Amino acid sequence: MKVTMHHRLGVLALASCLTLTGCMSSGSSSSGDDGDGPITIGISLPLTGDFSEPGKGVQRGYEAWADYVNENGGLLGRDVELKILDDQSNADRVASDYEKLINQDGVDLVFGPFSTRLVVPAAQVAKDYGFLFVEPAGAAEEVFTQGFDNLFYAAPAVADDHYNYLADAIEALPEADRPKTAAYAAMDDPFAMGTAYGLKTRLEEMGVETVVDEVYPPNTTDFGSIAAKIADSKADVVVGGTQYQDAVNMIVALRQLNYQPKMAAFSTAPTNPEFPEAIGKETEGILSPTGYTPEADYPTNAEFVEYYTEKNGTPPAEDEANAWTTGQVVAAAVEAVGCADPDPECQQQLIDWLRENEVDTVVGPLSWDAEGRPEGAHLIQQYVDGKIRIVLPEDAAEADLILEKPHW
Amino acid sequence: MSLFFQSVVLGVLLGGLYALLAAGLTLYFGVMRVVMIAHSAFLILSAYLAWWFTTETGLDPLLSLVVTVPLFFVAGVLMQRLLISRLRPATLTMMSVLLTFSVALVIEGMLGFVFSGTQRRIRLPYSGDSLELFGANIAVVKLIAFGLAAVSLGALFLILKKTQFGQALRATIQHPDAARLIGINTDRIAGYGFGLGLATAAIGGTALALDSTIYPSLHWHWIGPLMAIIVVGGLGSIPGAAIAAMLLGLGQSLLQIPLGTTWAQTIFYLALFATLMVRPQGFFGGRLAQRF
Amino acid sequence: MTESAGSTATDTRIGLATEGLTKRYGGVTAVDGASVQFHHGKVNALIGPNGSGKTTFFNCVTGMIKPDSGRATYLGDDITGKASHRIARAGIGRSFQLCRIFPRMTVMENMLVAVRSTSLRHVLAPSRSAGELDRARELLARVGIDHLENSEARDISYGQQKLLELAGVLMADPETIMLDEPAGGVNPALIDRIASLVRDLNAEGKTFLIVEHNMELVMSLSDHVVVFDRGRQICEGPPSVVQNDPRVLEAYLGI
Amino acid sequence: MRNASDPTSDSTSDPTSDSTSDPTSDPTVRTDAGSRGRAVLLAKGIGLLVLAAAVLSFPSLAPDAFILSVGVVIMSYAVLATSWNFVGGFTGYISLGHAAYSGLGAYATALLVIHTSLNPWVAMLLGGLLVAALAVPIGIASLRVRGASFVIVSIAMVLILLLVFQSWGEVTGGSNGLRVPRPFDESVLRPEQHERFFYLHVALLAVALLTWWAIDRSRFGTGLKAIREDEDKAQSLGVPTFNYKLVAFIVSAFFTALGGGMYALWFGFLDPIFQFSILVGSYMVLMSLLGGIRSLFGPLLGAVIVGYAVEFFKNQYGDTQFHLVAMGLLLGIVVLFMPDGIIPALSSLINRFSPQAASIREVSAGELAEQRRAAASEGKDLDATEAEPTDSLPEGAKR
Repeated sequence: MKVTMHHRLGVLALASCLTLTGCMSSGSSSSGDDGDGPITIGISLPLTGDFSEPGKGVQRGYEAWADYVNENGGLLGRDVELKILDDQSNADRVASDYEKLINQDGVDLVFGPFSTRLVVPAAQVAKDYGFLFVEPAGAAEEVFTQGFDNLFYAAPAVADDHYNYLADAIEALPEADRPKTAAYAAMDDPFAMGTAYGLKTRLEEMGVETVVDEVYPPNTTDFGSIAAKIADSKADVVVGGTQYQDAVNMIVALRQLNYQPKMAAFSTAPTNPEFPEAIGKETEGILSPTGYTPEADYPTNAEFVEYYTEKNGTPPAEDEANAWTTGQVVAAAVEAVGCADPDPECQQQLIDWLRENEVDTVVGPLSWDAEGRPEGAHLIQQYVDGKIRIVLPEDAAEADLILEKPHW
Repeated sequence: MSLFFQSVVLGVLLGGLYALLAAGLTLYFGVMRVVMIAHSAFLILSAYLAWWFTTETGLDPLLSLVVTVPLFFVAGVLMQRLLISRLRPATLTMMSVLLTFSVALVIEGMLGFVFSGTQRRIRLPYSGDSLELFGANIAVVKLIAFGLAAVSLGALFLILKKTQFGQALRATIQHPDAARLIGINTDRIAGYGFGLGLATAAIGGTALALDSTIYPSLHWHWIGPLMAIIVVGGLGSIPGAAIAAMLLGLGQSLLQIPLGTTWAQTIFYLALFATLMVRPQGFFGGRLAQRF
Repeated sequence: MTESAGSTATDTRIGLATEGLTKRYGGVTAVDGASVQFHHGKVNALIGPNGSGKTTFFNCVTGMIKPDSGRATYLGDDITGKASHRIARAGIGRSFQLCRIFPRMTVMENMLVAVRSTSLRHVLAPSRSAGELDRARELLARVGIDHLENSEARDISYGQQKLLELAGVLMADPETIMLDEPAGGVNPALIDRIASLVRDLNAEGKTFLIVEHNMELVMSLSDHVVVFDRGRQICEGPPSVVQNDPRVLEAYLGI
Repeated sequence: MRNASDPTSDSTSDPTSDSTSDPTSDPTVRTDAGSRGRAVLLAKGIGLLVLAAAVLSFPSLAPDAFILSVGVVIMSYAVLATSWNFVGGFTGYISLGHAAYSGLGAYATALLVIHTSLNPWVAMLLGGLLVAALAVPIGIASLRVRGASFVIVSIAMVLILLLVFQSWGEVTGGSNGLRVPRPFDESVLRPEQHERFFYLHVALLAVALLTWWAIDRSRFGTGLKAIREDEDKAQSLGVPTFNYKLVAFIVSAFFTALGGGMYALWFGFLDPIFQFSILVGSYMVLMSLLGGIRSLFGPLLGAVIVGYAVEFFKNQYGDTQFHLVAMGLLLGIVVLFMPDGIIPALSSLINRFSPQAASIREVSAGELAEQRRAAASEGKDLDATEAEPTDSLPEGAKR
């Protein structure tokens, strides 16, 4: 008898929940009006959880772009409206977010999320519904080998190519002046590893011996042992495939062991404004690739920096710039094709247009290969006299490259 | 050779910290038969408090201990009296896992809520300084952390061995019923034992914050190794945990030379499985684990 | 009542026996080289002052605790250190000091726990087969709580729980039944009922081994009494003999 | 042999009645069971039909593909929670690390599909069997000793697998993740995929529920439940507790792995940090516990409630870190105040208002027994009162 009671309750609860789930959808279906209403753009971003800091940077970039567009006549004469959902830094959620944006909120376009780990599941959903997918953050090679024909990375170069200018510069040195040994330590993350291993491949080609090759899990907080290995190897070059805090930790650990390389390159972290605060004056000579600098004289960049700075009080960083670039890329396609609606035909036209054309953006002119890789390279920055300056390539350089890094 | 020696030094320093962090965890199990999942969440909480203290006041993070240690002690007593003691003894072990797990989630969520998910690190003027010893470099911050661990473990040892409370606590660990028979208020002792465990978490968290990045979900990273340590050391045995912590810390540090960071971490889990397969009561501890 | 106790030696078969059984807890030796023999087919009692190691001895024999040294045998077979379910299936059932039942299962479900065979067919068969239910009802009726079969075990009274525990043990159809303080914490009327049940079951061929503090019950019920002090046997024999043994008085009075 | 005449056995009072209980007051129970048998069966059948109809009609009622995908997620969680419940519900051993088995199942399925030309569904089944085989040594290590070590191993498994799957990039794809090929070809559009996977998950759930039900009514199930209530006691009644626990654990790992494998085929992308996540495992626990671990449909109910609540809160409160706090609080409240879950709590509430059932509730007696049990279980094996020499004397020998 008791069993029946359980049973009946279960049925009741289940049924009512199903009904409720049905109700949840009501009231938000504003889909498919291709008239004069605003163009809605759906985005899922990690606003909470492990990737929330860069996620918020991307959010600021997107919002600044949308405001800018609306203040300047909109897109196809229509206002732009962003619909941003929080994916909690979770792959399951990011897919379900795009599912919701496309099906329930009826967005006209989608922009990509942040972090390589979230780009692939999100791109899959976009692809299944035939949507164009321009993304600001999935730089790792693996993103482009999955067969997504709708995907475009809105930045100058994929992770493996970030150090190309640095590698070129080293290659240009007389053989005797080139470093002999190099140590690599990279976070187990597709993007961070991509940057370090891109440079590793180049350096090994020119005969620089790899003496340490360490990969550490993203949650590593103790770098003592990694640093001990690097210090023991006395490598001429240390390359860190880093995000942010791991670079700080690693540099502190290396300093604790009194290791003095001739050249030190870390991805991402040194471009962060908090980096010099965390490291102090020992930043001198540290190298880093960057896809963006506010000083760059590409058309539209000055406007972007001015607009963004006025709005947010600080000049934009790389995440913000990549988000803005994403907006610029999609806008260019929309203006050229003349449509912005979820209809697969329109989306396909947008995709085809981007495949064929070059777009001027705040990070320079961008064009893509068939898999969506941008065909450019990152600038190389270095801390010179306590400030981060562009040192490579030479035609964009603000300061001279320091080849012999001072002690840290 | 110098890498080997350097790794030994790092391993010992790390092992000392592990010993402190695991001491509280094994203490809870001893007095209450509770697997306290939230222990490492409290570590991170205390690390955040130390970071926040330093950021706000500019003073040395060690000074935050004056506040956090008593605070955590009281929190521990309250947690035992108000939450853990409400559980039915018959299902205590299992339900306490869930209860402390939920506490850990709440702490992690609140940390994210208040301090955001950004990684934090205390900036110290001496964070990069080191001493040289026979060719090995010893970071000052790691030495301070080790010193903190040594002092607090020493203090814990003295409390357990020399004070009346300590004797009552040990009696409660070894024989709860017998302790009750000779007039020990085991409930109150268990509360204080819990408080003592959390007080070690306050110290451990601060020591951790000296030389490490912190972020809200970091506690998951710590709970695995710490649990492996207390199982290998013998559940409920503080000296056992200390020995196991030292050995595993050293092992991890040395294994990193040939295996790399990631695979070296598996030593904890291999040791855990080996212990359960071969000697479930632990290698260095008492007999408590036999039935639990 | 002492009819069988008078004619020992000749017709006694040794059932459960131990040799030098020892169990230490830290510095305390709970069972200290106990060598004991219990008579098969009889009602045996194990008595002794509090803390004399009776329950620990019980637990060692039934496999709940592993002894540190010594041997335990049952009808000549070595059962030392065997897991308690194996000992149970060797034909020894037991009750616990503070009545242990399965509180959140119904009385009937409590009855169906006992395992008599480990064949896959038996294990996977529905537990509520008609035969099994009948058997359970019969035993419940025998102890007098058949009207409660659908109640949750935690909802019945302590006395009823004690009877349920006994009935549950009987479901496994053990040859030997070990009862740890069957009269502890129950009213006199119920003690009488338990005593008569023990007698009846003994008459049907069940061996009993009872740890009990109620001397009146022990003396009236048992054929053979073993006295424990400080973890070992100090004396044994029929109740009438043991009752007057000076060592027993000494042990109890702690002189 | 011996005459059973006992001078006190003819006493008129029922010897079973303690001061707190009156056993004569519950004939209702029996008549209830007897006369109502047929009606109960009918009600069960109708209930089951309604449940099946409600679930099966969901895809046609779902207004869009997003709702349908939420339905798939909830069904997936229902499968996982029900699978978890094979060990959690029957034996009372709480595993916080069942994500290890769903993750392994997912990866096993994916790798088999990618590297062999196996049919995806065969691969999924094979993956489940592989995980079940792996569960044997894990179960032996963690179930040999009781309680705490099981929990510790369950958490350790997730953490070690996360490390291994993250680092062993050549095989698992490492942190790049692993794309899983679709079981259906390109012409099956995404909403259609969701619909098919919804039914597939329901089918898997049905199999899991049926297995649960079959175990529940078997001797094996009775033994498992006895282990949950009192393991020592069960063993003393001849239940081979270790073997029983191990088998339940393996069955649980098997179904969990199937659930993981099916999810992998649906979702199409695996990333170690999301597959081997303690949070996923704790969702299974929360769902089962909330619905009621002792009830067949408890985990399903829990999955529906939690799955719905997650969507609801995200919809309403958007981007706050608060979801962790909410989940923590909910779990804490369930553990402290509703350890039996919703289904038993509700049915006891209903029982309280239904007149005939009231008389069998002897709360005071029940509580008394519970207290005694509690006291007993605290010192259950150390048995301090016996081991520790004390100078207290039995009643008969007091000076």
